Amino acid sequence: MFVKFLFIASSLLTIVSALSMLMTKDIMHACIFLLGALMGVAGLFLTLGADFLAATQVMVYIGGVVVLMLFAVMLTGGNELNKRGLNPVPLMGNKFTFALGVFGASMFFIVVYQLLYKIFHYFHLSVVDSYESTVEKIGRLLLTDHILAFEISSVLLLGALVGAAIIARPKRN
Amino acid sequence: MMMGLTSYLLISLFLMICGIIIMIARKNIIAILLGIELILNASALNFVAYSKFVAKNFDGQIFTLFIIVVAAAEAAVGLAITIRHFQISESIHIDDATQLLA
Amino acid sequence: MTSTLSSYIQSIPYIKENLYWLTEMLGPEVTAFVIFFIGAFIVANVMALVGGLGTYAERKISADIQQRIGPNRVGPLGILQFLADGVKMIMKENIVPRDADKFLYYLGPLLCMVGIFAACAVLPISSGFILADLNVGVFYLLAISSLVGLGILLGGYSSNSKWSMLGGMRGASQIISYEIPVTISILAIVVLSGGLSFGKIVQSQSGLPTEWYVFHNPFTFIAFIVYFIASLAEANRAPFDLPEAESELVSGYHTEFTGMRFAFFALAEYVEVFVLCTVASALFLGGYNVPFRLGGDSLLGQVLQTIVFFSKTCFLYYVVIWIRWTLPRLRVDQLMTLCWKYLTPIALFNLVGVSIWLVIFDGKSLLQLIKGLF
Amino acid sequence: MEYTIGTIAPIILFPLVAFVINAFCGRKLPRQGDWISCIAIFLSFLWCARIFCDFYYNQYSSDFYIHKVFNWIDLSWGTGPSKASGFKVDMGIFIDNVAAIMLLMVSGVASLIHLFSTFYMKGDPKYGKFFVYLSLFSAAMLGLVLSDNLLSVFIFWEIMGFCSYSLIGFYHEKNAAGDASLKAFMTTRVGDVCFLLGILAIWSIVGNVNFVDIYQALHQGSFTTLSIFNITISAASFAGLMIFLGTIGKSAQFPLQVWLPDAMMGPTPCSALIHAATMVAAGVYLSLRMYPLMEAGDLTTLIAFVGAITAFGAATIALVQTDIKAVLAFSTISQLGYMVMGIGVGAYSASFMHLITHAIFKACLFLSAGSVIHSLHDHHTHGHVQEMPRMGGLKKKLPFTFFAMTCCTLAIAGVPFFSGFVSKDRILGDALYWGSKHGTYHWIVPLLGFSAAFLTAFYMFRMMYLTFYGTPRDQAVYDSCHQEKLSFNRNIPLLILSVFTLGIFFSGSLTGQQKVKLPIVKFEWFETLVQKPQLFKFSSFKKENFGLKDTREIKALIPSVYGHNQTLSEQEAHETHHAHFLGAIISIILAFSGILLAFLMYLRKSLDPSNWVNFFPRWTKALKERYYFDYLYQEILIKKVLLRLNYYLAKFDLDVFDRIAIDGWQNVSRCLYRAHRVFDEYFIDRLAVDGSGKSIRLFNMFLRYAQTGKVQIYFLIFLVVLISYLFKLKI
Repeated sequence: MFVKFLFIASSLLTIVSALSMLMTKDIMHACIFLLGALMGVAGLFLTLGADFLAATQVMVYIGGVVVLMLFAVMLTGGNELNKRGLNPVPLMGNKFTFALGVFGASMFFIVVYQLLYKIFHYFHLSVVDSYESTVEKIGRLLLTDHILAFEISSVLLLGALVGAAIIARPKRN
Repeated sequence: MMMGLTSYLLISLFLMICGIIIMIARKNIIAILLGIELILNASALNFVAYSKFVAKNFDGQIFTLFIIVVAAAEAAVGLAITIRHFQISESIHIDDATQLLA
Repeated sequence: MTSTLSSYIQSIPYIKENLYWLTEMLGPEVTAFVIFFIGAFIVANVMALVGGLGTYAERKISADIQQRIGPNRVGPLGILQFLADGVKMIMKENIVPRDADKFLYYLGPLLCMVGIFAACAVLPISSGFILADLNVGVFYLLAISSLVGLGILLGGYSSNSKWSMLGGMRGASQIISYEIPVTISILAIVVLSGGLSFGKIVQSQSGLPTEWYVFHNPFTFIAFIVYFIASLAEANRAPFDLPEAESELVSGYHTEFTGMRFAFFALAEYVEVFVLCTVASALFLGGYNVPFRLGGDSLLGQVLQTIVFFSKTCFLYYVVIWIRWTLPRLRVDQLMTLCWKYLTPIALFNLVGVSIWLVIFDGKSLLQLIKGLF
Repeated sequence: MEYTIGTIAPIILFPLVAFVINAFCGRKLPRQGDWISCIAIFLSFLWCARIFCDFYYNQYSSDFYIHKVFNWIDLSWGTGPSKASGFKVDMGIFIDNVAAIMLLMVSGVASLIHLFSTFYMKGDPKYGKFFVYLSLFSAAMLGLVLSDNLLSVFIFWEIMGFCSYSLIGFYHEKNAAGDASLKAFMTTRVGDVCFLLGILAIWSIVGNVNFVDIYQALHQGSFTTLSIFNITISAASFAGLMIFLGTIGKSAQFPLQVWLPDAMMGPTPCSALIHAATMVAAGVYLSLRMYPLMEAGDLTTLIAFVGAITAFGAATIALVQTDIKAVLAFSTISQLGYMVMGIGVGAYSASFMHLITHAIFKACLFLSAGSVIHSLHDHHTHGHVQEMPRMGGLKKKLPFTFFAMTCCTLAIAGVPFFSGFVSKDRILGDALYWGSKHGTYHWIVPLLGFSAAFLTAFYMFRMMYLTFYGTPRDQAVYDSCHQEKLSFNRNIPLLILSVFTLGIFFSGSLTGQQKVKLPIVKFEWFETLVQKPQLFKFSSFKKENFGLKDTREIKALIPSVYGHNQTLSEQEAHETHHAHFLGAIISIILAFSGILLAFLMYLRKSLDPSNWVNFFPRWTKALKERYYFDYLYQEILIKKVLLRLNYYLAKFDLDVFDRIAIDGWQNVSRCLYRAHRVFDEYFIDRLAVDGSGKSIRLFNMFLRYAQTGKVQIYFLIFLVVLISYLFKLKI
């Protein structure tokens, strides 16, 4: 019952947040709705028994990514005028761009739904109710089978850190 | 049945489509980055769901972990580039970012 | 997802009989839900009480340090002052600025409250009374408590005032910066104990100070110091209370908040200090372990454990208040220098040191090593 | 006590850490960081003492050992034995009784010498640097003793060689010191190359250079024959000879002894530590470790002769030396010759005991000599005085130094109740027995040994009388010497060391002998602990993984083979006893007669040494020139042979390689280049390079319109293309 409750709540949170993110005209609000969607995905991870992943998701996205996005929004001011004057399309899109988006997405949806159709009809799988700790197993796998990827990702993070710091450094006058 | 593979895949598909629409429709670079985050999360959810129901091992979770790592790195570098772009051309409109010259 | 509380409660004989008919009537899942609900209710209220008493303690201790009397009107020794303040807060008019971003203005204080009260779910109060002994307990606590920073940032942004804005930005940057030394110094303990769950970490220590992780080896001692300093900054406490520096920013991110919303911010701040002290005592100071395991796991033992745990935490809380009324505030650049140039490298070095210690000396503490030589 | 990395590794790590600290920030520390080195070596002495106690009062058996191994380099790709499936190197620690005793000796002597150095080197401009080298040396020496394989022995061996080189050339502003350091380095290099060859030979045979693995391979008879240039020789002989050549280089034995006297250019404490007590003894230690290999290769006779010749020859040279340190240097060579001779004649434990006793009394002698030199000052050259003709009558002024030096001189001369008598007498006894057993020309070895014993007593007492007795021969120098007072860092090391020159520490039982589990009552702890290695007992030795606790059970350890006497027949045992008895009497007589001769010559002056010099002028000149070895090496070997060879090789290089091969190749490539140029110009440049550029420009005219630079358009195109692919594939 807990799990079902959690599943319903988090899937609703995910869907509603994603939709609101699509609809809203305010970039700050979009960031907050992104937070909601990501929290929902974390909840879905929990229903799948991936507790470590859920915690990682919350930690990285709430503590890091979303705050970073908010900072970036505040640092970039958001005026729609630039050196060449006003851009004809507003920052958050207009009907034409949304139509293009819906067109692209619907093409994607058609193909992917065709792929998934078989799965929906042939696989009737549901959750097996056995939740165990995944921390130790994931830790063991990370340092044995996936050690190379683990090390490379650490290098990637270091590169991203240094690179971001260098790129975003203000101009010297 | 409600909590089967199907429902997870549908949620993930929904997230993916929202992400794609946002990526194409929005003209704000940061908003596009938000859309990319959604798409990455959709794929992460897919990985976890498949590894739970089909593969029954932890490889999907590990892969999701790497997705989260890559997403964090991507957000940091992407936002750094955005801020730099804003310093140079005083705009975060995606259509102003058409030239490779700094 | 273990159900420590539920299984423990079911083992107490008197409650067991009463639970029996409850289980029959409602079914096992609903019973567990009810028990958890009651537990969560108790914890949330106790935490709110602790937050209120925190304001009282702060005022009393500051008065003591400044040789004043402090609140002494409401109740004996003024102990009911916080209730009076709370009532005043509720009664106040709720003013929302005209140009505020309403949605975020309502959300900010809520995020603070939610973040910090969700963190209370994994606090190990005694061996039986822990709401959920998650396998990723420490990690969960760190993750969910970062909602507070977001709440502060949103609160600052949405009030549409430059003081609030500056305070919010300062708060968020400070919190995400200081999360790094906090996490790394906690990782040192996680490496030693080999688990992320609070229960495991606490049980791998014991009651006497010689078995605490602070005195396990030199590195953990440094880790404790780093954790304590960085957690002060994370909770926006003096000398790191830059987001609400009243000499520069009126009152920081909650300048435009009144009434219950302001109370939420204040409560979240006090409870967060308490939670961080709790974590310090659980990770470093032996947690709820009673010396010589007096009382065992019986009901008496639980009471003793709770007393021990709260006394350690309250001691740390006292130290925090003491520091606040002793040290002057830092500048912003000094704050960032302290974090990135001193605390983070020290914490990283510590983590490496602890790992090497673990490998070389097989996880033995310094005292054990010295004993083993003779 | 548990043996893990935490309880063994600090022995090396303490001095090593001290070295690192002193090397990088020694100058900023108070007193230039000497206290770090001293404390570090003392701590490692405590650790070593703890291990020694464990071995001495061993709880397991007399053959208890610690063998810890970790994987250093692993390039193997299969699961088979290492030889078949790739390259794999293990490093590790092997401690048995021999190593435990050696550890105690090395760390103890080193810590006392560190202490003495704080006195001797005081005020030196390079005071801190000296301790840097001392710490590095101590770490390397302890590491060598702890090593379980030849490769790591070689590594530490070379580090010690470097330290020796640096310390000999410590005063490199003097030309002589620089030359001496280079000479020492180059001479030992000859031995080291041979040692490396020996390691390679063993590696190719055993697939491993672990001591225990070598013993096991010897036991199984893996050493068959080697074929080099169609010459077939015994593998054990070749490997053993090469390793023994390493010993010859390091321990300054007969053909390569020339470097050690010159090494006395270094500061006296370093002479005491490196060139008397430990590093030169490391060569002997290596030979002891490799004793089964030497025995299997039938090298014992050669070793015995090399040792005997060195012992006698060096003793004769020492007769005419006037520099106090040179006398000690030649006596060191001579005593090392005894040890090598002991190995050759099969006196395993006696040879090792002589190593220990010699280290103690020779370190003490050098320190005393240092104390004497330090107190004598020449006003003209502003330097210290080392020549014995300018000393004399110092007994009153330096009473404590005199006491220590007397004890040590008695010990080295082989006077009963002192340690030198106990060990040297046993080597000589075994040599006598060996000579009598083999007969004919083998008698030369004990004969040389006994003559050297007589000479040793003579020249050591000559040194004592010239230095401390009589009247001062240079009054100015004598007056510059201050009255010695008992000081902590000058006299305490001397007195401690001189206590241990007493024989009872080595001959009899120490307290608690009953705790050593023996089937029969024996009263010689050294004999019990150190025995000639019996190969069959190594077959069950096991390696432990590093970092784990000892998992062996007590019962699993094999019981010891007590004493080699048990394997002898009654007849042989009787003869051995007889030979030892005879040897003891002869050496006592020889020692006292040597002392008497020195007494008559230099104290009573009833015999005039100049008569002897005049009587044998040619021999005296030969001795003063050290048997012309330096001349032989420098003038003949290097100038006549090697330089000429070098000249011809250079000529070959210039004429043959440069003229014919390189210039010829230039012509060939010039021709080829012409052909290539035509091809390059017409085909590559015109057709390929310019053509591709033009074609790309052609396509560009159309493709330019698809490049708007707008990311979202690209994304849409990407989606459409992706989807059209999926439709086409009909998944």
